[in-house]
Amino acid sequence: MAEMTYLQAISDGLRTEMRRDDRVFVIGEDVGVYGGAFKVTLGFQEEFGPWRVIDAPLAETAIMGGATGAAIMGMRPVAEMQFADFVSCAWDHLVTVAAKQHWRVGIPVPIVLRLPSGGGFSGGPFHSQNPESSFAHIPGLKCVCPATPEDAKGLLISAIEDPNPVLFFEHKHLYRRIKTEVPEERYTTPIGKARTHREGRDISVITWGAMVYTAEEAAQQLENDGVSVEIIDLRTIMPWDKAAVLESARKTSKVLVLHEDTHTGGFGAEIAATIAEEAFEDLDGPVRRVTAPDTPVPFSPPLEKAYIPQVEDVVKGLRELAEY
Amino acid sequence: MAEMTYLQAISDGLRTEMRRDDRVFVIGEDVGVYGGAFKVTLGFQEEFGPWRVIDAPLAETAIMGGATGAAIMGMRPVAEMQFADFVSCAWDHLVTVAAKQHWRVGIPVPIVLRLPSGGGFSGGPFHSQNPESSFAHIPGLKCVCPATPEDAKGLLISAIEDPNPVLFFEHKHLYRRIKTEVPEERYTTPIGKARTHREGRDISVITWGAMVYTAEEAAQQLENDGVSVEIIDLRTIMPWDKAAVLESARKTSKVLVLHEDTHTGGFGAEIAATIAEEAFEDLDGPVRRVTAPDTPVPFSPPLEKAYIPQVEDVVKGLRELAEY
Amino acid sequence: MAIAREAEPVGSLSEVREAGLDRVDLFDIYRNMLITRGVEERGHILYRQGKIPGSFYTGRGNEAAAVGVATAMESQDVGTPLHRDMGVHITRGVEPWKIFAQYMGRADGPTHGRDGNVHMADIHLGLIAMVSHLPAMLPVAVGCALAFRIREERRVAVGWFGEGASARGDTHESMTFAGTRKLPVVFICDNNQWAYSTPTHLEYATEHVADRAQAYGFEGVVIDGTDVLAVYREAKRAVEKARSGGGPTLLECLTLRMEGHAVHDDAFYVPKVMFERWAENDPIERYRTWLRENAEMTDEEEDEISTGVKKLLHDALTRAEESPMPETSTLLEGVYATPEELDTPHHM
Amino acid sequence: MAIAREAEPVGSLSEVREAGLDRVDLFDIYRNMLITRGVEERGHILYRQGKIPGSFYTGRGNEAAAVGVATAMESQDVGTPLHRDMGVHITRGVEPWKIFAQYMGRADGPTHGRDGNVHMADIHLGLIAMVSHLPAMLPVAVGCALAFRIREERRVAVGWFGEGASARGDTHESMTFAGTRKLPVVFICDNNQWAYSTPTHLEYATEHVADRAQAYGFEGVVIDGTDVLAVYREAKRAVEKARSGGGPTLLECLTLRMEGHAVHDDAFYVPKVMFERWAENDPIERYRTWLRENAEMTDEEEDEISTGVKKLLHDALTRAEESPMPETSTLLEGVYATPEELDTPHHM
Ligand SMILES: Cc1ncc(C[n+]2csc(CCOP(=O)(O)OP(=O)(O)O)c2C)c(N)n1
Ligand SMILES: Cc1ncc(C[n+]2csc(CCOP(=O)(O)OP(=O)(O)O)c2C)c(N)n1
Ligand SMILES: [Mg+2]
Ligand SMILES: [Mg+2]
Repeated sequence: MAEMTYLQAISDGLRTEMRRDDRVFVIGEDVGVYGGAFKVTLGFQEEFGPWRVIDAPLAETAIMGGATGAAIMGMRPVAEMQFADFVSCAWDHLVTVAAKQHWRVGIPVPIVLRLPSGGGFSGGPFHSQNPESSFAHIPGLKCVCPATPEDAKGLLISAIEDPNPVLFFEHKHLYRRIKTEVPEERYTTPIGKARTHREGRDISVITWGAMVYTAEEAAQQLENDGVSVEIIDLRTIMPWDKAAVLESARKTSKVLVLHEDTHTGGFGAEIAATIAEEAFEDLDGPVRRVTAPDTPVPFSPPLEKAYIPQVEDVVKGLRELAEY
Repeated sequence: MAEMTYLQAISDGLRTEMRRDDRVFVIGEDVGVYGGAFKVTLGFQEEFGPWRVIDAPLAETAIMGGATGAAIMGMRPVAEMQFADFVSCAWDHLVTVAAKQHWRVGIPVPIVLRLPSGGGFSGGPFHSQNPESSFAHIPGLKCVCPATPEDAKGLLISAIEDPNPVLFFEHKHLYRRIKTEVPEERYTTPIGKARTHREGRDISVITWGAMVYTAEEAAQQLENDGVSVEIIDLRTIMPWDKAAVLESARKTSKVLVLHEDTHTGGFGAEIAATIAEEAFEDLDGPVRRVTAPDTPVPFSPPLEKAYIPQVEDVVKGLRELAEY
Repeated sequence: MAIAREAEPVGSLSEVREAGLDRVDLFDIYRNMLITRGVEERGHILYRQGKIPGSFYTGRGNEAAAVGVATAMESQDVGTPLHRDMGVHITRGVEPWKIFAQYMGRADGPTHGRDGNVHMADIHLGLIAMVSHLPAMLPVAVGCALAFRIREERRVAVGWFGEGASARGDTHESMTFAGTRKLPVVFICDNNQWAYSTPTHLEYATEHVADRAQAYGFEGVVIDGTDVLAVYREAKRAVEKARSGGGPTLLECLTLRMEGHAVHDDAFYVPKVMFERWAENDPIERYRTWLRENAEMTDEEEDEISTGVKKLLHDALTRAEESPMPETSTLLEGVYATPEELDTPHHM
Repeated sequence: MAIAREAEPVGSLSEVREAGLDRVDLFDIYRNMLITRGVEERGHILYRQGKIPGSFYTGRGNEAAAVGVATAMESQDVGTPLHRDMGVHITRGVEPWKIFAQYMGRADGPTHGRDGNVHMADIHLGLIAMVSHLPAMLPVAVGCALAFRIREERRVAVGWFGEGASARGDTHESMTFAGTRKLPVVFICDNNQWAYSTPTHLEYATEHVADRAQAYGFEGVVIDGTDVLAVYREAKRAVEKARSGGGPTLLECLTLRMEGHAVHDDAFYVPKVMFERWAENDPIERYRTWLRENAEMTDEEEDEISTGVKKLLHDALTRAEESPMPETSTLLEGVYATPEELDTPHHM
């Protein structure tokens, strides 16, 4: 084991795979000499050379289409968007080509797309978004949203191994803030399996990414009120671990779904709708959603704080549910 | 009143606005000489000239970006995607520029985007999609999905009047199949107001677009069983008429949400989650969703039939709810 | 003002021999062109018989361009042909009965009824299936070339696009990336002068699409797309240049789309004289005449080929019609690939 | 091989007079360049003081290019300037205190704290706010030009893009559409030789970005972007050509980005000599010398301008710091526009 930040764990997972499998290569803007905007690939070009750590032109469709073509030819590309927000420029490629190629003609497209996402540092409307819900709706794509360094490494390796397009949402606000023990050796964390972040009896919180930590703080406050909160860290939202969520919902009978993306049509709606349908008879209260409001992400700190779900917001939601 | 097909009603609405307001112009691929792939603008270029009915290059971002720029300069562009599926090529422009410009800097972007969508005629994976859910999740965009000729005309005029980007999803399978009386004069149908397509007491179906007709047939079958089905045609899904939906849900206590788009993360999830949360105490059964499965749209007729929700599927869902 | 090089027509047999084609090759090219047209002609009949669901697209007039380019590719090369490029599939060896099955949405088509028309391809023959969105396969072709460059393989990727689709951003990003990295890719513009009903001057403002190659740092060549041997010669040059590290080339094959955009379109917007003029340049007839005049193709040889093609297509139709419709139970399969699939020779 | 025209430097005062600038104009240009740099220098200080949240981007080295182009625009013209183009906002008349308020996320910034940096613009001054996604505003600029063309107004739209962003599809679609329709738009490439850490040869494979103009059917011109008068002269020509129906022009202003990509970036990847060489070409110093040598700018005049600028910026800072943070209650407002807003003079 070694202490690693969330960011270091991602680098470590990527480096591990690149050393193990020379089909793995990295492509993106400024990933080479510069090591990427967040320095995830710092030193990679020295180690692996310019044709395995490729500085791409400012052209997201060329990057993703290039990754797909290379993948079909047997490579294992790991593409980086400089910020998750810019994946909008490769939307067509991902939903039209990459997502549908296997179902249509049986060709696997084993690509990984690393997406530095999320807010919390005044990145403004175009450097803070959480676009996972948009992609989770597209059959053929997988979406991974790790919250811990250990999961980040293990899920990245799983994503590279996976024979499908995997969007790997890494939360920028966790990059350097979260540091824990991470196994030094290679390991995989299964895509599609949730993790019980905290066991509880009275209310379940279903969440992922940076919101796991917000939920944790809220749960601690509720503990003081004598309310025991369970936190399910989904880890991957497509496929999502319906079984684990329903199990927790049936156990506690009350559920709060929490995410940093906006409310309407966010992936929380899918989770809430599914729980409300499939655990209908087990619920002692309505499934609540705590999310960002339906606006772009604001830049100025007080606005951003009002936008991103805060511990108080979750506490409030949990108290309401507890009293229901 | 005049008998008009759904398609004629759209043409009529558009022509009405172009005659009334010379800021309105049409831009898209083959909309001029050819009159558009579905002939919605047939004869328009003769009447309005080549600079108000503009044959654009095969370049969806140029079309939509061009519409936005022209709108900011005071025009009222109505852009056409040849098929709704191709809007994926303008995704970035719509979600990044058009959706956020007003909230960020107070500039309205009054554009309308006509999107021939939906399946039912072996169009295959790229000529049959219903991408409304993807856009309904983006704050700043409006999404309209008329089911009747009357609503198609009235909502199109409302969309053109609206100071925001409005995505106008017109269902191709209704174009020539549905023909009803439509007022010949100009009128508007409010964006954001649902229509009670059929009154009922026992179960509510919430739906839109071509599925309204599927629901109607299913409701007729249920009537024979003595079950009275109410059908709410949402008409617009962003903003969606939560009040009307909740009212119907509270009245019948049982709800089925029906759409032609795929299941996971479809807009039905938002509706179901909202009903389950806000009408929790009024429900006598779980909110059921009947949707397409999570696959691309298949080409071959038996597969397509298995994909698109059929009357039998709705009947089955309704019977289960009735017996719940 | 044209910037691209304008390719000379091919004249003599000796010239062709130099370009690497023997008499058998020349006849194969002829056969492939006949099969290509034959498949599409029979497609029209099937469509009129109500056996093809949805719409129906063909590439009449583009047989020489498609077959010419595909003939210049080696078996280890790969490509992303489009809806006018049936000749590429035929030349690479796809069996016509599978194409008919695809047209009719049957279980034995390459997509098992999931997709239609020419939205198919056999990866084992080095072809990757197109999507409708044009030209979304160009970046994929460039990605194939990227893999070859990374692995230092002597392989080439060929990416097709229409002159209409040249207006889209994907074309630009693909050529920019390929040009800056000198990737082993050849871009083929099927310039059939119409994008649905839109004429070329509304799609690009240069004389030729190939004039744009210079903007990406490589050569552009305009070729008479009805001259299969000229197409072959230029494609061969470009493919071998790419193979030997010389980077991309843009070849523009000029033809006329000899039918409507799809079967429902009567092409009223295309001037009649245009059809008449180009009908005189029918690529198959032109090549047949050349073979008679330059390669001494005899009546018997010609007859053998055309009889063979007719029989092939007849048998193919019969076999395709025997293919069942897909089972609806298969609909949900294969949205995601399984790990085992990566171990199959799909991935080359 | 360069294809674009390479613009001559501007020499004498008479030449400048011909281009339409009198002595007051010349001093205004100088003042605008000083304000531009001053705003960004003070921005750096604010950033170090912890008063600017998030990141911070400036356009040091680009003052001449931005001010030169903006000076060539008429008041009825419009544009979509980018993150290196502060000089455009200044020249069009935005008040510096609002920019500081924007930097600091205050309620009185043009976006009221909703967006940061130069993600702002005053539509009343004919400017449309940029988004981060590059170059997503180019199609919008083309759309403005389209409106002018439809209404037959003698107005011009100016769209900016970086040499890095030239690789994206939006650049291509914009130029294709504008070129085929001869729309009244001028494309300005801020070529500062780096796209973040990426050098130009990985973004395009021609000598100049302007070499690409030909591929879209219009002229490309490369200009020394440190020569404000040359930029002005070429921009004026291009703007007036567009205004009189001559269609688009692509002007490439060659500079060096004199700082890191943003404040966090020390630009270790830029060769030191490159900075040294371009520091000798500082656009402001270059123009000051020209004014002294050619326009007889006196010590007093120079002093008056620089003192005025200092005071302006000092007052602006004070006023901006007095601006409150936005009320959180405002967050939900304005996601959608109301019909009344369309009746305001926003829409021009
Ligand atoms: C991105 C995109 N937009 C629109 C269409 C609809 N469409 C299908 S073919 C076509 C014209 C294509 O013209 P061209 O590229 O010249 O190819 P051709 O069909 O003439 O071979 C159009 C507009 C499409 N397939 N893809
Ligand atoms: C579509 C898109 N992808 C990535 C980025 C991230 N990014 C911000 S600036 C930049 C470099 C831009 O280079 P250039 O166009 O030359 O402009 P410059 O910053 O040098 O003025 C990058 C990659 C972006 N803003 N937009
Ligand atoms: Mg064409
Ligand atoms: Mg730059």
